[in-house]
Amino acid sequence: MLLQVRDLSLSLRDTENSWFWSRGEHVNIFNGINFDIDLGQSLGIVGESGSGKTSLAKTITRLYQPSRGSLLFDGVDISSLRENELGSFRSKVQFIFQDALSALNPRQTIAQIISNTLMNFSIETSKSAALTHAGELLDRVGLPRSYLSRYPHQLSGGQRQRVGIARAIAPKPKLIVADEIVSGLDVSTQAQILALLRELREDGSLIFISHDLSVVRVLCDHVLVLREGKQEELGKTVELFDNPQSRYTRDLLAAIPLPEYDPTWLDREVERKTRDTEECMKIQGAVVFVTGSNRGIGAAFVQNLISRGASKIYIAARDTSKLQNLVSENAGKLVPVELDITNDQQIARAVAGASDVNLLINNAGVNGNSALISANDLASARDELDVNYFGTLAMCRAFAPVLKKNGGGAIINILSILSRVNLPACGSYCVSKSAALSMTQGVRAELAGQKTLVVGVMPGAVDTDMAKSFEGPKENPNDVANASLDAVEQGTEDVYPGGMAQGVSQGLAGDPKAVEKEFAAYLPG
Amino acid sequence: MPTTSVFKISSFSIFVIVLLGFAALFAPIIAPYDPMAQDLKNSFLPPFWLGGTSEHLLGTDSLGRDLLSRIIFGARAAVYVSVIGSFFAALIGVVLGLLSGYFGGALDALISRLVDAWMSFPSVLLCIVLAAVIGPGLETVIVAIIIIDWTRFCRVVRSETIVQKSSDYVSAAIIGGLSPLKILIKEVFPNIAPLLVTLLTLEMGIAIVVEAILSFVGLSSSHIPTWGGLIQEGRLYVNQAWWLMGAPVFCIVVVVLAFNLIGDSVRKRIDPVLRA
Amino acid sequence: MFGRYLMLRLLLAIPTIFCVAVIVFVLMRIVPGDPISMMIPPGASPDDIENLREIYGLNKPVLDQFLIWLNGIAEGDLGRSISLKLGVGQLILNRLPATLELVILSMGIAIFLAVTASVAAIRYKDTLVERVLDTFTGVAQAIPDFLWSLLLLLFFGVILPLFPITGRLDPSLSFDPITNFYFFEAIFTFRLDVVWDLLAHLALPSFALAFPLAASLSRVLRGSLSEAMSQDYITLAQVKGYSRLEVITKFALRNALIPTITLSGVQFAFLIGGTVLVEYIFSYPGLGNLAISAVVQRDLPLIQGLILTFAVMFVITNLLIDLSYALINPRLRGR
Amino acid sequence: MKNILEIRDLIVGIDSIPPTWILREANLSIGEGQIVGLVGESGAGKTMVSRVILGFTPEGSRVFGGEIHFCGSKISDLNRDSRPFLLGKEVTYIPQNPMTALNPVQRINDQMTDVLIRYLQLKPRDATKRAVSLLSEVQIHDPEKVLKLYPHQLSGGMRQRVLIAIAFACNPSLVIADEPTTALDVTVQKEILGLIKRMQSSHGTSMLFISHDLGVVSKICDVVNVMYGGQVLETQEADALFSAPSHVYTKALLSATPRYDRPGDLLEPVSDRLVTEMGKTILSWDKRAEACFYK
Repeated sequence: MLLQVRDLSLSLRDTENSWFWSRGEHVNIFNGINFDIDLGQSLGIVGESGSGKTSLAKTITRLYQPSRGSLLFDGVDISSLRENELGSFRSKVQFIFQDALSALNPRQTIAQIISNTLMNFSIETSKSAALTHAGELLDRVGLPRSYLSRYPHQLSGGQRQRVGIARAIAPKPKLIVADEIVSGLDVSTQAQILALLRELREDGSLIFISHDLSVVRVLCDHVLVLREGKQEELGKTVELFDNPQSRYTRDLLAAIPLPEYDPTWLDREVERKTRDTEECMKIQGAVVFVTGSNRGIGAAFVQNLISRGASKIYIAARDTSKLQNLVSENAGKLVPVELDITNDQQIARAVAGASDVNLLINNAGVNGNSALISANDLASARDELDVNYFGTLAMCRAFAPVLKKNGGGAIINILSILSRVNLPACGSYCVSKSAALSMTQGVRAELAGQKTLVVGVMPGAVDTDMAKSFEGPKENPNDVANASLDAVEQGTEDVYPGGMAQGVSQGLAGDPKAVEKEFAAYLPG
Repeated sequence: MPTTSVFKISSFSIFVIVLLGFAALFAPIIAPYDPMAQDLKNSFLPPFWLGGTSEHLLGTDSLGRDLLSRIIFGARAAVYVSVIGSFFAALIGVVLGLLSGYFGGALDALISRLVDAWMSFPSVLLCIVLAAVIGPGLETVIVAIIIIDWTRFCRVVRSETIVQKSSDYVSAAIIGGLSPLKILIKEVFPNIAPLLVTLLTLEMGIAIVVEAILSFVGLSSSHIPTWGGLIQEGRLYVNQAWWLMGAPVFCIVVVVLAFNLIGDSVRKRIDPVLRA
Repeated sequence: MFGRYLMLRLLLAIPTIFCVAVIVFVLMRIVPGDPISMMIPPGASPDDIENLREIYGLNKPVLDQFLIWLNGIAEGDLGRSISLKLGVGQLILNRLPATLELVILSMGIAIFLAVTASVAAIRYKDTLVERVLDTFTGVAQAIPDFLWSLLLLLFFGVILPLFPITGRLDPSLSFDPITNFYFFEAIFTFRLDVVWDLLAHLALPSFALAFPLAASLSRVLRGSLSEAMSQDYITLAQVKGYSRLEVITKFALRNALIPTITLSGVQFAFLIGGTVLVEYIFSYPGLGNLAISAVVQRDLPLIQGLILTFAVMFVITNLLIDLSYALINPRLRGR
Repeated sequence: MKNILEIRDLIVGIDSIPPTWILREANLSIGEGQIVGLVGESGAGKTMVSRVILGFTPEGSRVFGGEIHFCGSKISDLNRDSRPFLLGKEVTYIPQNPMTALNPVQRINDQMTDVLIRYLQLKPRDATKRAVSLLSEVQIHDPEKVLKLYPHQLSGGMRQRVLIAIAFACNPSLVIADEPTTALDVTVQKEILGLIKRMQSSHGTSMLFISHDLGVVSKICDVVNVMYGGQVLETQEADALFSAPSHVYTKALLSATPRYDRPGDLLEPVSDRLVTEMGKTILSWDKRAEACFYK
């Protein structure tokens, strides 16, 4: 793998609102970006203005230092290296700038600009050799050699961009990051530059930043869609364009006017939009039933639901005594329910007393942290299957008619990323979650007819009591709850909150065997 | 920015500055009289076109000293002060401005606070107080110019460095593997240089005025003739012999204008971007 | 937000003034010459000198002297002038109104000249008018107020004796003001002859101060005006059917003033520094004139007091400029 | 159908020796109630057409030949004081960049009502009332509040809505929109395009829609003109133009435009041969023109 990006985040100080004593608050530019890029691949990063795409490009090339996450280039984490330690990285990764005029030093000729780069990286040692080499580079980007003696301001926009490309390919980099490099150009010039890039792409990897999905389609084999600093969707170009998973990507595509006559296009959006907003439920005003709400992710759900304005929340737990404080603080909004989801009578009672629910959150679960063969007995395995699979299924079965009556609504099943790959250290837990994942898919299909959205949430390790013994990066339960509720509002079916989950999911999409091998290393004990 | 000034011809200013340099270098040779030699019988002679004699082209002062010779020797003091003063003020200001603007951080905070404190006070008064503290003399004037005017360079160079630093070509140089010091010297500095040349020529003019101001209030050397000193003497007799003040004022005005014009045209000539 | 901003500016001004006070105090103590030696008659005994030192507190350690001085300031006592044998506070208060009148008039002239010149130059772009204005601005900016004073004095005071070249008011006029704000008082008491004479005395120094300021203001204002004129909202105003002059004055000017104030705010404050020399040249009885004689006489308490006054004026001017900036810029006002 | 505006063989150039030609015998007509598109790459002369109509031509430019008719009356020179219509009332303009097109120091109310007061002689209070209804027409919620705001407090899409409201304020007979959505994100662009179309049809206004984006033009225009080198190469109804372009240049442009529904290898850059050929045609026109106007 040439470049692995994990949970990459950047926040900068808001200098505009800074005061004498405070240097401005941190503003999130982007958050939790995950992708891989192999040698020879090209990735398009697409987003609207303010999505943080240029900042992401500058962080990948380490013009900015990320505030969180890792950047593995050729297996070395370069995210926190200092400028003087970046030496070999600098020659392997090159950047092409959006504004070609400002990226070329106005006081240097094209020859100086290109040969400076060649000499810095010791590709050429003598000036005359560098000059000849610069001439060859101009040939490659389709500029006459006579342009060597010109200054940047004497060239046209397209020609400047070609010089930028020549400079970028000069050290024969493994990765080129191109930031909106065709956005200011005319269609015909743009097509020429794109053709040039397609040709050069074969020599190395390319990350191509653009606001224009059409341009990305021309160049890239993978696409990452960014929205307000968050990774909205990542996939192979063909699949993403033919069958976009996220609603936002669908919106973006639908908003692009193709050059063909289509008198209904302008009105179409309005129709679709209103239908969509009807389709997706709002948390505000929703009546929610949360299991396992006394701690961990469940407690985070309750807090988030309150702050998002849910009108009524049934908070269920095996032991409701600890919930009294919370209930009295939010009088009238919270209804405590004593519930063990393995107990059918309690479930029946709960459903009878909660006929207004339109969002069910199946959060309750257990983890015995035991292996499959080396465990003493099958108690843990049975218990986990009982709660995590049968209990959750029972809840879905019980509440499905209620949801139908209330207009469809949604179910959130809290699974785990371990539902998709087995971690031997807690092998039986993974089995139960895997069953629950399969169950989620089946329930989703069965309930599609009554317009119930079934969301499967697959986080990595979450910072709760359950994962106390796990040492390693953990997600904040709040983030998990937030991502899940976002998914309900946006109509997303599968949620991978956090860097670890996204990384695993992506790994599984690329090479499932490798992921399995990686997890197999974590044996019990 | 207005660029259509009627004074486009820089040959005027070059002539003035060459003349000034010539007068300063060869003052003892070209001056018709000893500037300190008194001739009380021939005091207050008017210039030749106002009825004076051709022996004293610009007339004589209250002690009968030849005004032309005094002005030629005054040019010497002016050039001495302005060249040395501006050079060191520029040196200090540019180095601090470049470092402060490019590296930022604590160094920048320190330097820019210092500049702010310096600028938050009327420079003329500070100059006068400073000169009074050090005691009269040409060297005093030079020191005063350096201490007051380094901020002028520092401030401009710092803000220009910050502008240049944020442009993409500096990022491109980082990507191109250049070390920060090399970027500062090879990429950023050449882009600031034209501005610097302009600042430096302007500063020469300013230094000459500062010298005049200090000698006008009696804080420069009283042993050799200076233009400011001549103005001060002239001010006393302005109602009897206005040319005593008029001649040195004329000289300073012409020189200051010349430096201004040359600053402008040098900038336009050096800058390949402006030339296009 | 805006109130907080103002408070902050005021608070920040205090350490600036304090710093200036410290610097001045320390500077004046390292003077090689002894101020006392200038005050004593020839042949005075060492006891007499010691006596005087005692009176002016010059025999105490520097830190003590500084604390005494600070304490005095807090009580409104700036000490006693050595050369004039009067209270420093009294001296400054007597002279301050004259300087303020000069400063306000000069700033007014400068703003008027700058706005008129810039609007005219933009209105008559690419004509002879613009080029003539260019030349004037260039010359006015190149020549500092010190030289303008001398030039104006020579041409309009001596060669063409149109204006008086010394003083503030002709002593032959019988005018017995209650305050030292002669100009304002004369206006309120309808002494038009006095107003006229005051204006005649003020004319040369105030124009000398105003010219360079007007030129640098007008350079910046013209730059930002012509930039504003190329903005899309100006095109829109033109397409709405407004005439060129209307577009400049109604749409471009206010926008152009915002960068102008930021870029040239400090120039206004510099004008205060300029009064020192201009007053000295025209023997105008203001603070600047007093300052130079204090420096020449090595009158420590007076210099300290004056510098402090100048620093305060400087800070207040800056504050007023910030205020006007905030008033004119909706982005700041909206907060 | 009656034409609101007709441009016949218009030749405009910068008056130097030899002249720099900007429009080379350009022809254009805008029918009543139509949206007429003008597409071309930079330097094609699109903006010059709008400027000639509005009377904002660059310094030194001159009409060398051709005619412009507005509602039957001839516009003979470039001076905007001699337009046969009231600028800002009968002919209005939607600018390209909404972020900079509103005066930053004036409230929205003042910027909207000034034309109403000036041209419809409304009292300020009535003008504000009319502004409120205009803002709700462009789908701005809470128009009373928006009127009290300054431009920097509005998003780009909101500002463009305000500008559209200003353009339609006095029921103009012709609106010139110069790349009105180029500076916007695609999703906002779609909303704004829909809005322009609705405003145009409900006010029965004619419109000249200038853009470099073939996609945008295909969606909003009734008739499309393709420009290159100061000439209108092709004029067709939108459906005909995009299904069967007749000029080689139009075809080349269409196949050089990247499309998200087509794989990348289908993209064809404009061939060098076509570029040289078109250059030659322009050069020979210039020679003829020089011979004609500078003999």
